[in-house]
Amino acid sequence: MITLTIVLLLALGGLGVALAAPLLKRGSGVLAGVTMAIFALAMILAVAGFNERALIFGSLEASPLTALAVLLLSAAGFFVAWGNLARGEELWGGPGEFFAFLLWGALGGVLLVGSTNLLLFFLGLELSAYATYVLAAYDRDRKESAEGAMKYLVLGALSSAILLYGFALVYAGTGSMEFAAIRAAFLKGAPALALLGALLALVGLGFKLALVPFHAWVPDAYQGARPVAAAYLASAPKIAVGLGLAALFVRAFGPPDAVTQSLLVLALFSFVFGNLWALAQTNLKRLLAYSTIAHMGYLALGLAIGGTFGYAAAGFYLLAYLIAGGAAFFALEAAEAAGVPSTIEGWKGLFKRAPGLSVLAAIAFLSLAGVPGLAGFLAKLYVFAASAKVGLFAVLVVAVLTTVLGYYYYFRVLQAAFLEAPKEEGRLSVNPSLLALLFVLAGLSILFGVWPAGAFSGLEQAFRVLIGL
Amino acid sequence: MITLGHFLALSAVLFAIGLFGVITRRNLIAVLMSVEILLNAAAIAFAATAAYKDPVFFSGQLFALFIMVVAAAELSIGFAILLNVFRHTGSAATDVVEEMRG
Amino acid sequence: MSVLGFAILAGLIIAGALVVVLSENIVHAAVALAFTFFFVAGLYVLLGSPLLAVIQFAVNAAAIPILTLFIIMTTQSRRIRPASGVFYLVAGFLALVFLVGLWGYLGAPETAFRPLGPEGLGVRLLTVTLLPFEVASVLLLLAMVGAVVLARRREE
Amino acid sequence: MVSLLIFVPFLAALVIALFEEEDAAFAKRFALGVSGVLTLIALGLYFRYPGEGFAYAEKLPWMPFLGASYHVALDGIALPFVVLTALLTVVSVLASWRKKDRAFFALLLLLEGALTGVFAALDLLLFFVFFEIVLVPMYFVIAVWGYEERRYAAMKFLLYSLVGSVLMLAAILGTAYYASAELGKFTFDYLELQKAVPSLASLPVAAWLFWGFAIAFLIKLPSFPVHTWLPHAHTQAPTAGSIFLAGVLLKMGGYGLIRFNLGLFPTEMKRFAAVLGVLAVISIVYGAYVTLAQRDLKRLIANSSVNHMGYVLLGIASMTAIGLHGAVYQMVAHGVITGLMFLMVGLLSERTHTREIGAMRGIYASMPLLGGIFWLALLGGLGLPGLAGFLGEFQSLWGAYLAETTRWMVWLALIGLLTLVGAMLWTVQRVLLGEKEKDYPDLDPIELAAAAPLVVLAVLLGLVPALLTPWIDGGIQPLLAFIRGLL
Repeated sequence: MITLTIVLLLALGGLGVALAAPLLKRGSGVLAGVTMAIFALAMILAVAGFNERALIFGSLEASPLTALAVLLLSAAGFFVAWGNLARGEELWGGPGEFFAFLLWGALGGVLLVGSTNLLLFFLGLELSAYATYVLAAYDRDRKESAEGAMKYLVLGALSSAILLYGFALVYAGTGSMEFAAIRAAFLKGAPALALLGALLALVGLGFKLALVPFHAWVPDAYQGARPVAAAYLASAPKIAVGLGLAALFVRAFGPPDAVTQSLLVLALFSFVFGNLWALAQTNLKRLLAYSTIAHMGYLALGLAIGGTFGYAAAGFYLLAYLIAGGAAFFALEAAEAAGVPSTIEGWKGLFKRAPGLSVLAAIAFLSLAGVPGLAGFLAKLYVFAASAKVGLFAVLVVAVLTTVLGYYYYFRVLQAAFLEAPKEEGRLSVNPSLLALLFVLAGLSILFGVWPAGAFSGLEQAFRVLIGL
Repeated sequence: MITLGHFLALSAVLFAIGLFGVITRRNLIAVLMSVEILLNAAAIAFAATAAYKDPVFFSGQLFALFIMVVAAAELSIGFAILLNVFRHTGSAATDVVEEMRG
Repeated sequence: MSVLGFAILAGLIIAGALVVVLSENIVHAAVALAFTFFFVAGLYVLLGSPLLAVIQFAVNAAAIPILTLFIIMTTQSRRIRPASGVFYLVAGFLALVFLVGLWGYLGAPETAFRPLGPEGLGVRLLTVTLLPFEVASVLLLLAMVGAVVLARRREE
Repeated sequence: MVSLLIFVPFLAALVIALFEEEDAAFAKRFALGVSGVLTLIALGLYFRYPGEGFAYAEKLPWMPFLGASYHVALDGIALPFVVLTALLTVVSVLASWRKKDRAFFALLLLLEGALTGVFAALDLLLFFVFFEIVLVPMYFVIAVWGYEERRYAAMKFLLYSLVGSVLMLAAILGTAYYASAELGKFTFDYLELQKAVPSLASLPVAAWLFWGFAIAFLIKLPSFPVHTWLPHAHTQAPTAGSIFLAGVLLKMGGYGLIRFNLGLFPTEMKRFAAVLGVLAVISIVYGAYVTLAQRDLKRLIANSSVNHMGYVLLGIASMTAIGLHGAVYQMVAHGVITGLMFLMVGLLSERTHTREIGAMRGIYASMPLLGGIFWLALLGGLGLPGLAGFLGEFQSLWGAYLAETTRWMVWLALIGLLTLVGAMLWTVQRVLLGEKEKDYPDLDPIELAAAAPLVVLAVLLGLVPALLTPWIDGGIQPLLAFIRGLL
C-alpha cells in the first residue's frame, strides 16, 4: 500500500499546493519547502517500499521499478524545487503554482511506469507531458518562452497522437488493453497490425525522448524556458519515458525484434547527429539541448539492448544524466541570475568572477562529457559494456568515437570559463541556495562515479523483477 | 456487412488527413485542429475495436472517452500558450515559432 | 448495421476533415471541424454506443469548435497563408505512405459485432477504469490551473 | 602500499584545492612534502621487490556486476615507472617553485596519482579509468599555464589521446566479451584474461582487438604517423607539464604495448611485428631529421622524443628478451634525460625569454652550471656510452637485430641514430658554445635541487645498469616464458 500512499501524496500534494498558491501571494519559498518535503517523503516511502509487490485498482503495479520511478522523479522534482527557491517571484506568472506542476508531473511519470494497461500508460504520459508544457511556457514575460513552449506543445501533441494511434492498432490487433494479454498475443507471433502499432508507439516515445529524427522541438523549448524549468524538461520526462519504454517493451511487446532494432537505429542517429549538431552551438542552452539528444541516444542504446544489464545501464544513465544535466542547467540559472548570459561568449572568464560556481559547473560538464571518477563516465561505460555483452561491436565503435565530440564541445565551454579573460571585472554574487544545490549535485556525481555498486544493484533488482514477470 | 476493417480504414484515412494538416498548416490554431483530427481517428479505432473484439471489457470505448478528456485538456493548455504567443508577436502564424535561433 | 449509413457518414467525415486541413479560411476550417466531429458522433451511434455519441457531440462537436472559434476571434486570424508546394508534396507523400502501409495490414480477422449499452459502459467506467478515471480528473485539474496561470493578467 | 601511492596524491590535491589561501606558498611546500614522502615509499617498494612476477597485490570488489575489481599490483616493468612518476613529481614541483597558483600543484598531484594508477592497475577497466583521468589535469596544465598557443595545443592533445583511448575502451570490452566464452564469466582482470589468451588468439577479430589497443598506445608513445600532437603539446606546455609529458605520459604507451598488446595478443604481435617495426624505424629516422631542422629548443627536444620512442617500439617489435629489456630501459632513461632537458630549457627560457636557438649563444660561458647540466642532458639524449641513454638504445637495436623480422630495419635505424647525434651536437655548438652575449643568473639552490636527482640518475643508470636490469628482467622473463608457450 506504500505505492498507493505515494500516488495519493503526489496527487493531493499538488492539489494542496495549487489551492494554497493564490492565498500565499509572496510565499513561494514556503511552497517550495513543502514541495521538497513531499518529494523527500515520497523518496523515503519508495525506499521503504522498494520491494513491495501489489496490483492497485487492477491497473497500477507496485514493484521495484515503480519505486525506482518514484525515486528518480522525486529527486528531479526535489532539485528543481530547490533550484526555484533561488529567485524570481517577480518573474513568474504564478510563483506558487509552479510547484503543483512539479508534483503532478512526477505523479504522471510514476503512473506511466507502473501501469499495466495502455490506458493508464497513456494518461500518465499525458499528465507528465502537460505539466512540462506549462513549465516550458512559465516565463510568460519572455517571447522565447511562449514560442518554445508552443513548438514543444504542438510536437508533443503530435507525438502523443501518433503514440495513441499506435496503441489503437495494438488494441485492434490483439483485442486487449491489458499488457499481459498483449504480451501473450505478441509471444504467439505478433499480429501485423499490432506490430505496426508498436512501431508507431515507438515513434511517439521517440518524440518524447528527443531521439533523432524526432528531436526538432528540443533546442527551442530549452532555449525558451528558464533554466530551472529546462532542468525539469530535460530530466523528469526522460526518466518517465525511459523507464516507461522499458516497462512497455517488457510487459507488453515482449521481444519483437523489429521494434527493438528500430530503437537501435534511432539511438545510433541520436548520438551521432546530436553530438555533431552540438559542435556548432554557441548558445549554452542550445548546446545542452543538442547534447541531450546525444545523451538520449546512449540511453536508447541501453534500452534497445535490454536484458537486466542493458536496462540497468540505461537506468544508471538516467540517474547520472539527471544529476549532471540538472546541475548544468542550474549553473546556467545561477549565472543568468547574476547577469551572465547563457552563451559561450558570455561565460568567458567566469572563473575569475565566480570561482565556486565555475568549478561546480565544471564538474557537471565533465560528468556529461564522461570523465572518469564522475557518474557520467560510468553511465556511458555501462551502456557500452551492455552493447559489448551482446556483441554489438559496430555500434559500440561508433558510440565510443562520438563521445570524443562530446569532450570537444564541453571542453570548449570550460575553456571559455576558465582560460579566457573576463569582459567585465568584479566578483559576481551567486545565489547561495543555488550554489548549495550545485554542491550537492557535484557531490552526488562524484559519489555515484566512485561507488556505483549500491545504486546499480538497486537498478538491477528493479529490472530483474520486471523481466521475471 | 460492415466489418472492423472498414472502421479501421476510415480511421487510417482520417489519421492521414490529420497528419497532412499538421505538416502543411501554417497557423497554430489550424495545426491544433489537425491534431484534434488525429486524436479522433484514434478514438474511432478504439471504439470500433471494442465493439468487435473486446466484448467483455469494452475498454476501447472507455479509452475513447478518455481521449476526449485529453483532447479538451490539451486544447485548453495549447490555447493558453497560444494567447501568450499572440500577446508577444501579434500573430498566430507558425512562422513566428519557426524563426527562433540561438 | 447499414452499409449505406456507414458509407454516407464516412464520406461526410472525410470530406469535413479535408476541408479542415485544406481551407484557407480558418473560420470555415473550424466550422468544418465541428461538422466532422458531429458525423463521428453518428459513427458512434452506428457502433451501438449512444453514450459515447452524446459525449462526442457535447465535447468534440460543440465545446471544442466553440473554444476554437473564440481563440480565432481573439487572435484575429482569418486566412491561412498556404504553405509552400514542397510542404504539400512532403506531407502528401507521408500521408500516402502511411495509408498504403496501413492498408496492407488491414487483414484483421473478422469477429462478430457486439455492442454494449450505456449502463454497461458506465459500470465499467467506475470499476475497470477507476484509477484512470481519477487520473483524468487530475489531468483536467492540471490543465485548468495551467491555463489560468498562463493566461491570467499580471497583478500589480 | 600501492593504493597509498595512488590515493594519497588525490587526497593531497583535494586538500590543496580546499585550502583557502591566495598565494601558493603553502601549496607548493605541501605538494613537495607529499611527493617527497611518496618517492621514498616508492623507492622502498622498489628495493623490496622480490625479484620476479607481480608483488604488492591488492584486490577489492569494485563493480562486481560487471566483473571489474580494484586490482593493483606492481612488477618489474611497472616499478621503475612508479618510482619515476613519484620522482618527477618532486622535480616538477621544484621546477615550478615560482608559480603562484595553488591549483597548479593540485593538478600535478592529480597527475601523479593517476599515472601511478595506470602503471599499477591489473584490471583493464581500472587501467582505462586512470588512463583517461590523466588527460584532464594534463589538459589544464597545458591550457592554463602554457605558452602562446596553449589552448590549441591542449585541445589537440586531448582529442588525439581520446580517439585512441575510446578505441581502446571498445577493444577492452571486446576482449572481455570474447574471453567470456572461454572463462565462463565477464571479467576485466588481467590475470584472468591471460588464461583466455590461446582462445583469443584463434579468433578472427583478434587483429581488431589488437589494433584497438595498439592505436591508443601508439598515439601515446607517440609513433609516426600519429605523433603530430606531441610537438605542439610539448612546445606549449609549461616546464613541469613537459617534464611529465616526456617523463611519464609517453611511457604509458610503451608500457601498455608490452603489458596488453604483448601480454594478451602475442600471436597478433608476432603477426604485426613488421608493421610496428616499420613504424618504429620511420619514427627514428623521421624524428631525427625533423629534430635537425628545428629552430625552437622545446620543439627540438620534443621531436627528439619521437626518435627516442622509436627505439622503444623497435625493441618491443623484436619480441626478444634483449629488445624488450632495452625498450623498458630506454623508456626509463628517456624519462630521466628528457625530463632534464625540458627542465633546463624551461629554466633557460625563463632567463632569456626566448626559445629560439638562433637567439642564444654562449650559454655555457654565461651560466656554467645550467649550461653544464644541459650539455650532459644533450649528450645523454644522443646516447653517449656512460650515460643512461646508451644502454636502452643499444639493447633495443641489438634485440631488433636478433629477430628475423626486424633485422634489416636496424641498418635504417642507425641512419636515424647518427642524424640525431649530429642534431644534438649541433645544438650544443649553437646554444652552449661561443662567446657569451649577456650575463644571466645561474641556477639557484631550488633549481639545482630540482635537477640534482635527474643528473645523478642520468649518470648512475649509465654506469650501474644493475640498478634497473634485474627488475626489468623480473618483469620481462615471466611474460616471455608465457608467450613462448603460445607461439
